[in-house]
Amino acid sequence: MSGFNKVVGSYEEAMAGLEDGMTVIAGGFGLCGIPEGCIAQIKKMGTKELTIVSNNCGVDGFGLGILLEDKQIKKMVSSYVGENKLFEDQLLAGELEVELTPQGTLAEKMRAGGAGIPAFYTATGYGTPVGDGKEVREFDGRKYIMEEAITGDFAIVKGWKADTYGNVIYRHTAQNFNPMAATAGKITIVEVEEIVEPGELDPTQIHTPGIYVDRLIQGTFEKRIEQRTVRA
Amino acid sequence: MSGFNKVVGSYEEAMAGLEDGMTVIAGGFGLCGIPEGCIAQIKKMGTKELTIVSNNCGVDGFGLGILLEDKQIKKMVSSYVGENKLFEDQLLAGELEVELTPQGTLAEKMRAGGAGIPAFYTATGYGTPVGDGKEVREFDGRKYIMEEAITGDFAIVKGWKADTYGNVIYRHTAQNFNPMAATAGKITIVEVEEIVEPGELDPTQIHTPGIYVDRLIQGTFEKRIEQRTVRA
Amino acid sequence: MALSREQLAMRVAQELQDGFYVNLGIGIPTLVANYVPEGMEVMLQSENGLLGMGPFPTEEEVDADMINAGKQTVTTITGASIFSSAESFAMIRGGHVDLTVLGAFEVDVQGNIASWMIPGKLIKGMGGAMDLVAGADNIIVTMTHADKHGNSKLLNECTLPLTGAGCIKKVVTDLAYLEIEDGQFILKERAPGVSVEEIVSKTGGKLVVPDNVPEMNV
Amino acid sequence: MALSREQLAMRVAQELQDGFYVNLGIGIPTLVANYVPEGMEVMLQSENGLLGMGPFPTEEEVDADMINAGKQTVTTITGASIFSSAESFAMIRGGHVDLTVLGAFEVDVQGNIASWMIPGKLIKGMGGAMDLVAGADNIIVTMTHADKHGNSKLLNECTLPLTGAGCIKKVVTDLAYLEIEDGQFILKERAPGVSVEEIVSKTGGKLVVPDNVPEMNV
Repeated sequence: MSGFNKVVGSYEEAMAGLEDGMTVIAGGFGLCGIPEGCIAQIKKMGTKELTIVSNNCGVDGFGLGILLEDKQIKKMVSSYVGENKLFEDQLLAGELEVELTPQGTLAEKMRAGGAGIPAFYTATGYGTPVGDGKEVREFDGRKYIMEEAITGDFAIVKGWKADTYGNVIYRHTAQNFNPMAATAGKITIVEVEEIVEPGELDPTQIHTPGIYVDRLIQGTFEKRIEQRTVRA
Repeated sequence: MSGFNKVVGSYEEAMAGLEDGMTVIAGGFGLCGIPEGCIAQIKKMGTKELTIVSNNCGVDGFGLGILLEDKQIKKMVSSYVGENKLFEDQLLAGELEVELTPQGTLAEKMRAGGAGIPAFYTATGYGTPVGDGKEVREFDGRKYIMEEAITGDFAIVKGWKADTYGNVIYRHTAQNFNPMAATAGKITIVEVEEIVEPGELDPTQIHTPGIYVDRLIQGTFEKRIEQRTVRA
Repeated sequence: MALSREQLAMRVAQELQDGFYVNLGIGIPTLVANYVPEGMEVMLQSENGLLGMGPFPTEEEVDADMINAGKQTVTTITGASIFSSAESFAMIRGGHVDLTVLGAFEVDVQGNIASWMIPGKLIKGMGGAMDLVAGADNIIVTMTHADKHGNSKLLNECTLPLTGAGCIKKVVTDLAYLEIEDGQFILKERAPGVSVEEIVSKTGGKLVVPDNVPEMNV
Repeated sequence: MALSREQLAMRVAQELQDGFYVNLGIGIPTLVANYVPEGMEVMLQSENGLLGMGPFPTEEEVDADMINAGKQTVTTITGASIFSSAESFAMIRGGHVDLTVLGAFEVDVQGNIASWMIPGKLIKGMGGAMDLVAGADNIIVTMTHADKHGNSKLLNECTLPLTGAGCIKKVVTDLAYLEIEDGQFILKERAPGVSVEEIVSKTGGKLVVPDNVPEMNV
């Protein structure tokens, strides 16, 4: 019996079961803290008609952007897109659907999906195109719109360190959307820079408890920088 | 200018502004991780007609239970009460109102209050007395009830360590309701066992960022144990 | 013979699977932890905010800051994680706990459960029970088949205020293991030495008795 | 003379207070960080999940895992905290940020703001802007008073799709500082050397001009 050991030996195994038409929730913000290996594996598998829920869609040739090359993405749910020419082309050609969602609402929709909250109210987007067609409700004299949770068939997540039980910690701002993504997948895959033994991480300092993690893999990461800004 | 230094020198200063009829959200679970000093100060101040939002109401002579002695509490919002005789007496005498709220819903109501989410849906309590009078709504074929957020005039919180900026970490399961309580007070007071300098806590390991904290005080804690269970 | 508390826990423990995250309620459910099959690993969730609960501490290990949902002092196992109650109930409500075991006053053929409130008696509150029954797909209720007055606790319709509606599918009593399906109890196993007739006579709700009702293995 | 970008930032910086947690948008708002008054401490929130943003890193300090909401490499100041985007927007949505500064295409007398979408142009998305305007009590919009064609950006009703409804109370443009109250702009200050007449002629929305409109101090 393997108990709580979530470690798998290959990305093939990590992404096994992904099928055409599925929804994949991806952690990451811009190119920071993105599950590079899982994305590469999806490209390799050639899975099509995917709905991808991620704050951004990478850039040309890196991150989720590589899934555009073979038109694997049917729909993106994001707060900010279009850092890549290919995205723009496919969008304008009607080959790609985009559901723009405010960043905080997107984060909360993922959290809600993982937390058994089917819907919540937020003032964000009220009176804007985002609120069109959504229920409006007043609380304490202010108007809010109802937003529904998001869950995915798969969630792909980039951590820093994890123990073999799938307890994960994130590094710096590479945390971003990853903890919520991890909770919202029917199958959650976490790739990390280092796998350690249970007991090596402080129990009170774990960002994602192993209960959310189905498969864990150690990867190597390019960590491309989108906007390298330095001071003298 | 004092910048982000949240440290106050006395519990008088910490609880300044608390008035009769206010709502106080208190962290803690049972007697674990309770803001002992703030509670003692409320007793000392003699503030009346308080609504207290806390998972439990302490025991006779300790924790929130001491606020019953002078009938300072008008209403408790809790998931489990009655570990104290005085509570029972006042409840049966109609001197105390209780709003029983499922534990997870209570935690989520506090979080929502701090996070600008006025209401959310949960399956918890549907079809039970908790759902009476609440809106029922179906999502994906399942029924949920709408629950509204809770905020307080004050939140009183027990941390382990904090830096002077009010960045807090909790110890073991003394975390419990404290992080959510900290977000949901108009004025949030945190008492801790140790105050350290900014920079001494790892930025990625802070449970409650200082933005939620208005006043910080170092206390001493009895930490009474409710159920001492040991093995040979 | 009716099962003892320990035997009830043993029978429930047979529903465990390797790698399960499990929440055990107070009372008999807690005893289940003592009967995890050899070589199998399960991790206990405590709803105050702990995944990976260990045994009670030794005198030296007792720590007021380390308690379980029953407010008892506990320890953690290697690989545990500790978090806020909001995170804990996100786990529970979100259906991430593999198995929840809890007691009840009554269960009915619709899968309703009543476990927290007896009108006329002082109400202490539901604690996390409503979240647990609403959140879990896989719940086992363990209780005596009848109350001390001999009244069945397995009914066509709960008489007490509910803890959750339509969420119970499995019940282990001191007399039988039953499943709930299509508005009826299905008798799956008898306690050793307990007759089908006795179970039938003590079951208030609609009961289906298959041709063959094996004895439990406890 | 119309204010320069730097002067706009300087004027906005006068709204800072000691101990403020501040979220600065991309562009001119970012420059505000350069004009924090001597001896005053403010802490910058970056909505991807950072409170206590520091300056850009040195070449040696550059770290791909440490970026701001503009995806630029940054550093942290002493006493910073780093958290998830859900926590970050809980802060923002919950009204815990003391001041938010952002740019806009248009603002109107109802406090509506349009800043993210121009129909006919490719839409990139709102990012965190809708959350920021909905969450903050205290928002300053900073922008040019008119667009490059000379059309006023201060209107009776925004023509572009909104970012937020009824949430803006303060606007700093290159010509003036205005407040929004009861469905009208109130001219509070003029840029040095800019006449009230010029401001009136370039303001599309209903404008109240008090008897005395002092010059800004920049």
